Amino acid sequence: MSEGTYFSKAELMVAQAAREIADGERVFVGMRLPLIAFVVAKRTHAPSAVGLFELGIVRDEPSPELLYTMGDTPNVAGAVWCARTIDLMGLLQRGDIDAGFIGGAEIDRHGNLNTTAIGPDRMHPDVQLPGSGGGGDIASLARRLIVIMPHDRRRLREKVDFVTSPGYGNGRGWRERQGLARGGPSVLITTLGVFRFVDGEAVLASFHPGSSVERIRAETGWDLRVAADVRETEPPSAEALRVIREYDPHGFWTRREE
Amino acid sequence: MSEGTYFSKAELMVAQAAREIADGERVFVGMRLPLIAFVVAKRTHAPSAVGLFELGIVRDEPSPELLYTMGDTPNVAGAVWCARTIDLMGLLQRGDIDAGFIGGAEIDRHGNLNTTAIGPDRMHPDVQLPGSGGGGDIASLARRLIVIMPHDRRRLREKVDFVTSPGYGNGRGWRERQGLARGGPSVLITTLGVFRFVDGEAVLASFHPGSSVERIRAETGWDLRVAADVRETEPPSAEALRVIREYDPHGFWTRREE
Amino acid sequence: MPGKIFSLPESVARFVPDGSSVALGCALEPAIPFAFAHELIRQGRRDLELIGPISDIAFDQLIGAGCVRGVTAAWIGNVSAGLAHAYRRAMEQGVPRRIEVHDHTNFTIAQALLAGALGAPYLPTRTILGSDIARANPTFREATDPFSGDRVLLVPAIAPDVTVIAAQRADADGNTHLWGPWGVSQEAALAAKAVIVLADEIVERAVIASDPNRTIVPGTKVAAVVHEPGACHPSPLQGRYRRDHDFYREYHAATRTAEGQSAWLAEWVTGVPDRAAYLAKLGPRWVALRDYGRPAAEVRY
Amino acid sequence: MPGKIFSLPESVARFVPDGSSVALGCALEPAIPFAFAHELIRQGRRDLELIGPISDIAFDQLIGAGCVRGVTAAWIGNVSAGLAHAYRRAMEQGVPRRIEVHDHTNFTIAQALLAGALGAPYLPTRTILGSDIARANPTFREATDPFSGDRVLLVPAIAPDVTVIAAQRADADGNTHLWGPWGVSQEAALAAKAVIVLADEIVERAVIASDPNRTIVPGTKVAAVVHEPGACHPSPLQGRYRRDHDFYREYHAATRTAEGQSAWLAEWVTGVPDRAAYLAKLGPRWVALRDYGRPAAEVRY
Repeated sequence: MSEGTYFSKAELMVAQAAREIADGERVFVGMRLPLIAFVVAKRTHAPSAVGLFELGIVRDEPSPELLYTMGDTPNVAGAVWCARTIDLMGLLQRGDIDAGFIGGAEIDRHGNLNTTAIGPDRMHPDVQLPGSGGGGDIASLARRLIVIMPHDRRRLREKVDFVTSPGYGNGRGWRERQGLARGGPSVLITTLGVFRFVDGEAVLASFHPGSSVERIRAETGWDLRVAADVRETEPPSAEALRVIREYDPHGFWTRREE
Repeated sequence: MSEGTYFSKAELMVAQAAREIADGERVFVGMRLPLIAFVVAKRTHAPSAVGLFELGIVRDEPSPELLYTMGDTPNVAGAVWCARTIDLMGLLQRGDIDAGFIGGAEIDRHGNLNTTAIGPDRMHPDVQLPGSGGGGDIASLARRLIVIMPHDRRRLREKVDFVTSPGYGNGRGWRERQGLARGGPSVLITTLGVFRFVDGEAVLASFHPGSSVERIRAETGWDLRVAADVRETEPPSAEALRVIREYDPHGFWTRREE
Repeated sequence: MPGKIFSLPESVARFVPDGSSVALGCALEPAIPFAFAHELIRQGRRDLELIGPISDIAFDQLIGAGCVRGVTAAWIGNVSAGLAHAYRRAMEQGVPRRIEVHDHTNFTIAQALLAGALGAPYLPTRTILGSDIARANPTFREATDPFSGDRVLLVPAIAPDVTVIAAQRADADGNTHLWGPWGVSQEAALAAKAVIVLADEIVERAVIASDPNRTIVPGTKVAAVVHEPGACHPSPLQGRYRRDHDFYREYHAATRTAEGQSAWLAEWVTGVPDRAAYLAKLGPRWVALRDYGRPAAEVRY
Repeated sequence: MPGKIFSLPESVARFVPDGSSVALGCALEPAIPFAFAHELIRQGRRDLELIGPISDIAFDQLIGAGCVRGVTAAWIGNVSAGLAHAYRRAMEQGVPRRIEVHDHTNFTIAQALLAGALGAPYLPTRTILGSDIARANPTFREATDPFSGDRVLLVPAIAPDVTVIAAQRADADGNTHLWGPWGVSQEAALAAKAVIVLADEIVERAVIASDPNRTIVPGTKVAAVVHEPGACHPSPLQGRYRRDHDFYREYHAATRTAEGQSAWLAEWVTGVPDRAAYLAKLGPRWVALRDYGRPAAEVRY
């Protein structure tokens, strides 16, 4: 790719998320950016990854057209398994699923996510959010969790108002004490940078082109930890951008904010 | 039917069992005689009864040909639901099933059945029997239980060696104490007579043509209780015999002992 | 038995009194019986307890119309367009009324309905241990797995008064074929006291019986069969019609205010007498969504 | 991936070491993978733990051949012909060896496998409370339902090392279509560490993907796909061949004694190199069982 090729924040996030999927893995694929990340991974370095959709679909080839929801008819036609939600959730609870994607309205330094409600009283919220869907399950049960979120101080908070999807609770050992058998966030990809989780705590691993450690510190609601080898996030490859733009030609999901 | 029309013991038992099915009922149908009883009921007085087969089949019309097992291909073709065993067992546990049929190697006066093993030590049996199959479940969970068995002293015992399928335990109130939500045997149809259960105990209601209270007493391993209005079992109607012989033309199940 | 065939208004009038618990939208994003939700609104049902995993905008419409006392769900929003405004107004401002929420996840609600279908009192799970959902929903209990000593969450059974299933075809007895994702539809149907089927097509019993593995619920569980073509719009029905993505976006934009919500309901629900009129109002837009897809490979029984 | 296609002997050699726990016959009377049981016998497998609801005579043959250490089952017999002689000899006389039995019912084994498929530690049930099965099987526990205070039986999860599924068709990745009764097949497959599929026909992926609701197990759970036509005889496979009732009767008559059992195994199992030879030995009798049935009504995706 030539220097200076334009890409959107969403395209960068998708390309980064795609790198988190290894070949042959079984991945719980959400909608929007994670779905497109799965498409990119499949068509680049992970041709035998398998995508599982919580409503009850397994695909070894991405749907041929852009999806607005996982239940769109093109996602069903050509699937290899169309089943029940509980069949897929059973695989997840068994530990058969390598990775899952989720997003959230709020996240804290330990990777706990809130998608339920903003405010101190869940039953009388300041802002009512949609809720868990399968997010709480994926966060609890997948072998590892990939989180994708917009980055600002009101979203990356010292403490979230409600833990919909458990991360590492208050730190190392918490998941085991709760009875969560495995998992936890491995990476948080935001609009500004990439965090890895070390001992149950988010550590900034890279800042996106155009962003910086200082900007991220200013936009993060907790005392930022920064990796010794922090560096700029690798830009999307030309191949990844080609796949993204082929799959989402009008930029419905990947060029929204531009 | 003219007096003296010949019928086998099995035909009499089938006709009696068919009378136990009311129209519109949902019935867990076993194989052999109960299956044919279901066919007779459907084609005579219970046209809208529904038959459920524990391997995962629901039929509102009997299979067009004689079955040797419930999984025979003619029992699947033309079914209205072909599902999983647990779907059917779920209906049973919910209390959605009106009646179930089972047989057994041994039964006691409280309707407890043994189909597991003869002898004092189940792990070193004198005679190893096949086991419960779904019998224990039907006896535990159907709204009422219809039992069909050959009649002799070694089978109708004071106490069975092993309770595979719980009846009334040691009598009234036992099922409730165990946590069994409902059910229990309503009738025991043998090769010699018909018993009804009163307060959790078998009471002879009728003796088949050719049998007698005294013969039944001699062939029963417990102290026989006899209903005040004991009488001869009603013979099969001409219509029932016609259906039985149409469905089992070679008498594979209904004229075995002749 | 033609005794099970009802019109949509009759099925609501007869089987869904005020205060009923109603599961619908159980296939998640597809096959949502919007026609049924709209008829509940037209008949002015009150104090309903809604049960379903994500519901897309069907629950939002019922909440906005004031039909709902409580919701047992994993997610209430607009899948392709964002938050659910009527749900927000109800929770944040009590407009048009306060509702009681029992938070679930997709897995816990699936387990609750499966327990209901199995006649089991509860299912034990390891999901959402330590989360605030586990604490906020008072129907859950934490317990110790006696086999391993591990912590487990016990999810109690849910048995809806009525489960509504939209499907491609059913016979007059209610034996129903549904293809495409089942989500939690089968558990919800088997767990229910009564099932109402909205069939895109009513077929002879022989069609159903030619392929009994395709049956999602047998007639013996079904109280009413309604012939209601196009019942799921704007959600899709596999092999019949696609999802109307724009409709969700338009609903989102139109319902930002309570007044907008009322106007939307007046236009699309109370302002049309029935589903046929609704589809006619959609006009060529509806026709353009029809998609009969490709045939499944042959199977012989 | 042609990497998942194995011959029957390879599939046994590679995925079923001595001492494995093996679930088979999970559709109950139909679709029993007799070919697989016979190959286990030919390769002299020892100390197997068999898991299955009723097994018809497949478990009896494996027990008679001395392959079996233990059985977890609801019923072991000959469905249309009577008792299972080899099982009787093993339990009554320790011939050819003692086996350990864990008694189940069809419902409890279904629940144990469903718990395995769900990754749940156990399922609670009301069945067989007060029975001697509940007492004789030490893996069960009685407990109190904390919601109601009622007694419940806790059935712990079973996760077989290998589940063997016989089906009409699969693709080379192991995506498998099975129609006819599923029994406990799907739970057993999803609960297993590895699944081996015996497919009557290997098809292109597009055939499977044309009808994904027909899939009983996705390729991602499958370790080996074996192309083995006629694998289920004498049990039936819907739309392919009927049940050979006489064969069960003949087996029953031939195996009354240990010598008779050995002679039967020598004739029908160790005396034939593979399934093709077995079917050839059946000759016209096999041809007469073929039955392609009637087509299912069209479905479009």
